[in-house]
Amino acid sequence: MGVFKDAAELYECIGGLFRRGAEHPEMGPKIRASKLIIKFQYTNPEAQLTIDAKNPPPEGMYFNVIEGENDLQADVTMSMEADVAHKFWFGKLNLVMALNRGMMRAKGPIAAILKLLPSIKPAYELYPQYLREIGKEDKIMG
Amino acid sequence: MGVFKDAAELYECIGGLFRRGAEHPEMGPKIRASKLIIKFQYTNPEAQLTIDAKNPPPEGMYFNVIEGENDLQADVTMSMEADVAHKFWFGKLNLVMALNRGMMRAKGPIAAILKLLPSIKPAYELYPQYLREIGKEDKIMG
Amino acid sequence: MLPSFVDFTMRTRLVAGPGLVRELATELAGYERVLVISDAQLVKLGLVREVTEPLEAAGVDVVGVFSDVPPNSEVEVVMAGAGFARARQYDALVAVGGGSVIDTAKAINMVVATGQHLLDLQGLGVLDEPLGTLVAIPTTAGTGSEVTSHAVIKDAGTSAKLTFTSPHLAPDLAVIDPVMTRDLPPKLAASTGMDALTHAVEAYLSTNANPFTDALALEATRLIAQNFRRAVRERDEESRYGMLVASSLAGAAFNVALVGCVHAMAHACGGLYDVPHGVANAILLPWGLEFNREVAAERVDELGRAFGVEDGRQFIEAVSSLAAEGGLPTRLSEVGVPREGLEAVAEAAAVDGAVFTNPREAGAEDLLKLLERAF
Amino acid sequence: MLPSFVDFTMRTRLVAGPGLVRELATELAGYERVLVISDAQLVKLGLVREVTEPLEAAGVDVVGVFSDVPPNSEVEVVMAGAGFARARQYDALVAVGGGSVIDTAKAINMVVATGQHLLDLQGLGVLDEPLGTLVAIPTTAGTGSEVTSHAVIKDAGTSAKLTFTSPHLAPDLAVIDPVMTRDLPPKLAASTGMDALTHAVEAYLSTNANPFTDALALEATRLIAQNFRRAVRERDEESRYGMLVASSLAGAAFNVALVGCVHAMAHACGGLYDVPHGVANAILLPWGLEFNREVAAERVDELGRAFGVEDGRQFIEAVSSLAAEGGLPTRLSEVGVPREGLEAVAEAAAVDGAVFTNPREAGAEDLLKLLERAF
Repeated sequence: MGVFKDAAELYECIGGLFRRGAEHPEMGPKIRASKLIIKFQYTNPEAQLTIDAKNPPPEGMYFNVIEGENDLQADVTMSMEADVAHKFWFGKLNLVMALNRGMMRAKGPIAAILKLLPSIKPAYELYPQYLREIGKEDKIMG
Repeated sequence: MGVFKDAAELYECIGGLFRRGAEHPEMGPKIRASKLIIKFQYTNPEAQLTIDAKNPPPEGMYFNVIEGENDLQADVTMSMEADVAHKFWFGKLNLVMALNRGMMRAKGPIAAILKLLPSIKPAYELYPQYLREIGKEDKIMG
Repeated sequence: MLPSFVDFTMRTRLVAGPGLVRELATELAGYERVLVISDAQLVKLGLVREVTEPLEAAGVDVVGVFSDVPPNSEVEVVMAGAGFARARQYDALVAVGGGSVIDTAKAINMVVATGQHLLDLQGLGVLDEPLGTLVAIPTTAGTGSEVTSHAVIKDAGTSAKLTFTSPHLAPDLAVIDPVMTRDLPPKLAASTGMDALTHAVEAYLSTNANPFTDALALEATRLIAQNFRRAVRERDEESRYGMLVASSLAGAAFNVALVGCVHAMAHACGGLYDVPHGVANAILLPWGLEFNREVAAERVDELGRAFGVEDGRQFIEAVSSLAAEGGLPTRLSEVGVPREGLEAVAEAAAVDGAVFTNPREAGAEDLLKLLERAF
Repeated sequence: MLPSFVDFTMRTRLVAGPGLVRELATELAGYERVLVISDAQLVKLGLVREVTEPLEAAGVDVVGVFSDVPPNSEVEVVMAGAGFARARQYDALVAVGGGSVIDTAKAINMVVATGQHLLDLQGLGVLDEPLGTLVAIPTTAGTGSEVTSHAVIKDAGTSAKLTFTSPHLAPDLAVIDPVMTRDLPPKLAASTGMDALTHAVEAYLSTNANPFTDALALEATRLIAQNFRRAVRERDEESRYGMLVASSLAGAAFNVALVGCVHAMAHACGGLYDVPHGVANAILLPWGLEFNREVAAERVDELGRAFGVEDGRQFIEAVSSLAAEGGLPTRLSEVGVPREGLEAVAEAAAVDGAVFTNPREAGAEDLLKLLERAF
């Protein structure tokens, strides 16, 4: 079936990547500077991650990463299948094409998201590296 | 507004053309041979003409031309604005294009209608000629 | 010079790519229960499974596979398929097959939505409302039916080919994937490929042509020149992909521009002597081109340039040799049309709908001459 | 080589022909009450009447004309238009105007159908359901908005250009009639024409291009080469018709293929220094072509051949002289962009959506170099 067996595994993998991103000396400040609240709605499994670069972040991080539902008012909401998200974080998915194909839906000012694209490039290397670290080699896409 | 002020005028013009066609030595036998009942539903004004080439025709005619509603079971029903019909009988309307554009709707085996197209060509000369005869020169399209 | 009336649309959303059928669930997001229309051969070859397995893996229910569609579908098959469909709950129809299967699915979709008998739905502009969702996955690269608003179904009783046309007949989604033509036998690849080329050529020469259909027809011609031979002989994925895309381009073109005298004659050969449609087109296309070149020399030249040759004359030769290299018969006498039957073929072709958009007026006598040359 | 993923649709039905607006009632059979969206200038020029009079003569009620759309439409205009629309009963919206008017009508259609504020409808794939019927009648030959699923509306508060994209935004019907551009001033004909050419060129070079969009983009390029000069100078019906059809072809192409770095820079010039979109495109197109030719030489050559010259180099020259002959400025310095502003333009362009489908990766530094050359 899908890449992640449940929401917990998705939070461990993609959520973990986001937390690494929040500590990352390059990506962190750039995302922080956007001051956006971005919600990611996943299906199969159902899950939700929020990047909050508006409110003060915890010590040692440039932004907040929140698992599950919350009452924050998102600037942009991205909805997609969890498998699509997984593929995206390997850099294997053209965001523009994915949006056009309806593989992802974006609610809110897309321009704001596209502006972040160049900043998050390091994540494409970080993700497989991180998966290896946490013993999830089986999820690494060739 | 439209070409015909009411159903009576449409019956006089297009109905009259059909009756001429029913007497025509070339068109008459060919339409007769089709054995079709073709209903024409007009709008603006609302009117209906039926060509019945199935039942025995009156003396001196190759087929029946019936004005108004009737209980005959049509093989093909053509629906169109009266103005479109008027244009068609001057040979100024490509039937295939008119059908594609939705200017005419045809219910029934279209092939049967298309088969008749070559046979009715004389009508395109007959129509303006007939309109002149009955004093309706003003309706002749240049 | 632009035509005084231009008309174009492509209602169907087309997606194409190697391996794309495996991602059908993504394209069908929101749909939960699909009913598949196909034929027995495709089930046997495992091609239906290529579509259904990934769907089921993604949690979409395949509520039934109607696989009784014959090579030239008939009214009764459509009504049986509609019965099969009505007995099941589904939110999308998925047609997996060649033109006959896709046309059958269109017809079933129409019968189910309207509640009417198929025979009462003949015509143009008969449908007022959109039908249910229809996905078409072609397994031949020829008919273009995956993007057209036409369906042809045979009336077994009268042997007549019934025509159904409505914008609402066009599939909502066409999924093009070369995996679906991996088992296509060379002769079928050749004859369906010649059908696609004939669509492109006749759409380009049609009196109904316009800049939209011209563009797509020329691009189809270009792709066919590049891929036909390899798709027939080597059957590699790339060339099969190219032929499928070409076939859809040609379909989108002739859906609006319509066709011409070659199709008129091919329909008649099919109706009277059961000559397969693609084979008849392959035999007749050079003769039709020769005939139409008299009034459309520049356009035939343009087709030639798109095909990669210098002019129209060379194009006609190239078309002839393409069919021959594809292992197809090149004479009507080889495919069961008797000489004494040519007149009847010409008569039938002269009143076929396709002849009305031919660039050169073609009466029964003209067509008889062409048929004699092609005999 | 075909792209590994191909995607195409043209939901809008396009009809085109000289005098066709007079037959709009035929195309709208079944509709009884239409609401028109336009601008004050078009009302004054009598172009709105060209549409409404024949409609009314045919018995269709024109229940209102909302003519408050400015050249670059804004959120508040859309909300006012939606209020105007809600207060009236209508079964189709008819947009008569350039890109701003058509985009406003798309946005009004969306606000009325969803009951939401426009600001809450930004995004991609936000709409689940079809909207009301929308007819677009362009009065410039440039934006292609009559066949696209995009709308751009300015947020006056933040000066941001908001983007709305959904298949449901595409007009149901586009009616192309050269009578509607009869009063187009030469400069506007030139700048909008260069916009159309830029759509065709960038769609053809886009990383998202495919055989469908390629075919339409090349045909648009061909028609622009044939009609641009005459449409600007002689303004005869035939050339204006050609430009309108070319603009729609290019629109259908870039609707799917999207655009590239020229548009990214033009958007930034428009946002920061109010440079009209077509003028910015005209100035920047040769430089963008030069930049992209490094990675797409064959494709630029192909554009040149479609344009009627020998290769890409000649094409770039031809594009430059076309803009100059159209009386357009050829330097950013002539249109109010200060040299010290180029860096900001480059920064904004580097994160504009359009840059992501440019064939050659274009960061802020690359773009700055191009902008300096175009200065």
